[in-house]
Amino acid sequence: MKVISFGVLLFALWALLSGYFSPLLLSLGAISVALTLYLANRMNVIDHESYPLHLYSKFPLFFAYIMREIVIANIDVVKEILKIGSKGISPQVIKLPLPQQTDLGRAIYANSITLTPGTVTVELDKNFVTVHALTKEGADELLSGEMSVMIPDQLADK
Amino acid sequence: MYIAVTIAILVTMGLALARALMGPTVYDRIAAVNMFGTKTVLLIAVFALFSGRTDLLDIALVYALINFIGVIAVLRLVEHGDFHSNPESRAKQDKQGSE
Amino acid sequence: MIDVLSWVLLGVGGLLGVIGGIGIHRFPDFYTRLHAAGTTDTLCAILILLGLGFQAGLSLDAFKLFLIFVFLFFTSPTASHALANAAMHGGLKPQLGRENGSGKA
Amino acid sequence: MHNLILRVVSKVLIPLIILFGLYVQFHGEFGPGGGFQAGVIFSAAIILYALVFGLEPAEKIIPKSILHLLASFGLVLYAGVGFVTIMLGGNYLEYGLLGSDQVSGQLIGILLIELGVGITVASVMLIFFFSFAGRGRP
Repeated sequence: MKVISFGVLLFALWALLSGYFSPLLLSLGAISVALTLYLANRMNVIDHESYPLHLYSKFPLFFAYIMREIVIANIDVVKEILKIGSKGISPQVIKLPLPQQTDLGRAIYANSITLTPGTVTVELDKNFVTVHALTKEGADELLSGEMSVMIPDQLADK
Repeated sequence: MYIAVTIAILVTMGLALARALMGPTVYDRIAAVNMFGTKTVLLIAVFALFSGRTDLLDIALVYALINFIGVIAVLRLVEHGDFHSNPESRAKQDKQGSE
Repeated sequence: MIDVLSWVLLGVGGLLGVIGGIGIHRFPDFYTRLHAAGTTDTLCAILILLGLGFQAGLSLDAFKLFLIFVFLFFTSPTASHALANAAMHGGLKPQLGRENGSGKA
Repeated sequence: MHNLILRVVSKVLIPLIILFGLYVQFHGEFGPGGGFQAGVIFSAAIILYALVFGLEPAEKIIPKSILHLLASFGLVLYAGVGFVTIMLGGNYLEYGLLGSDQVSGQLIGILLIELGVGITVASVMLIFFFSFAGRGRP
């Protein structure tokens, strides 16, 4: 079931990439999708992590949130670089608890931390994530745990 | 305006290249090269729309891909010195290495 | 109208790129430089690709730009994390603490 | 737990990369691309897998014997198309003779030739990578 819907998705991707809808190219597309599915199956990469169907409904909200965070954090880092109205950098290494239940949730959280400039995930453990922050303010904001509730994770693993 | 963006990207690439040449540590150099690669992707995308040859966007995509895989590969080489050791055994090696 | 918006996006994106480029020369150590590189990699790329997307209109080109964006959105933080992780394991210690504008950065 | 982020992201990307490589393969005559580039992209996907999940699992996906077979098969395909055109009374690689008319013949010819190039390049790239990466393995 999962494989079939993944195949449909890949075929849609093929059609959009190609932009040609002649029977020849569509059948080549079908062969390509079949080959991709076969190899992906051999590699064992199709599972709930690579293909989080159950999380799709949560992504738009998360996406809007992360975009806003990226813009805000960017302004902060740009201020630091240009030294306009900043207190100077104060690099910190902090350890945060990791409430996410699944590997996917953990990875999304860690990547969200990295995506917002000013903080970089250094180490990811089962229960903790080590973060290098550019400023104390950035570290404090992460410690408040506001981002972690936004991560689409709760539904994972059923 | 395309010209202005192109110049801005080229200046950034120059700065990244300078860091890659100066960079005190090897990680600085890799980070700078990674940044250089991302800027190249943007440069190709800008040029594709500027010249109207939008099939170049495929190449931008390929470049993004190769850049990522290249950085991962170089990092592995720097970290392990080879490609065949098992990634999971790294924890042990780190302990030995940091002593 | 859309033209103006797309030029503004492209301009801001390019400017952010240059600022990030300055950042990787101003910041004192590897980890802080990684933040500066991260700035340009994320928002600069997003803005420029969005601006180009407005130029391309609703077409297959816009889809390809979107694909590049998705790809960068996944890979750029992953590469940053891999770099930071490798540096930490390689024994590179970050400089910590507040550095009160000593002027030498 | 090591490389968790890398693992998750690679899982998402690898199928897309493979499909993209095949797209480049079959659109050689419509845009930039063709056999060589497609072969490289395709092998890059497998190399990414090898980097993240280890060399041995990657070698299991496409066994070495099959890789060697594919590398030669691509070459045979390329040369074979050329010889078939000679058999049909034309020059080496004169595609026009392959179909009922000039245009469809050329389409078939180019597709087959690019396929041959792509298969050979992908498998030779992987053979290179596996033999270099495996050097000094106990």
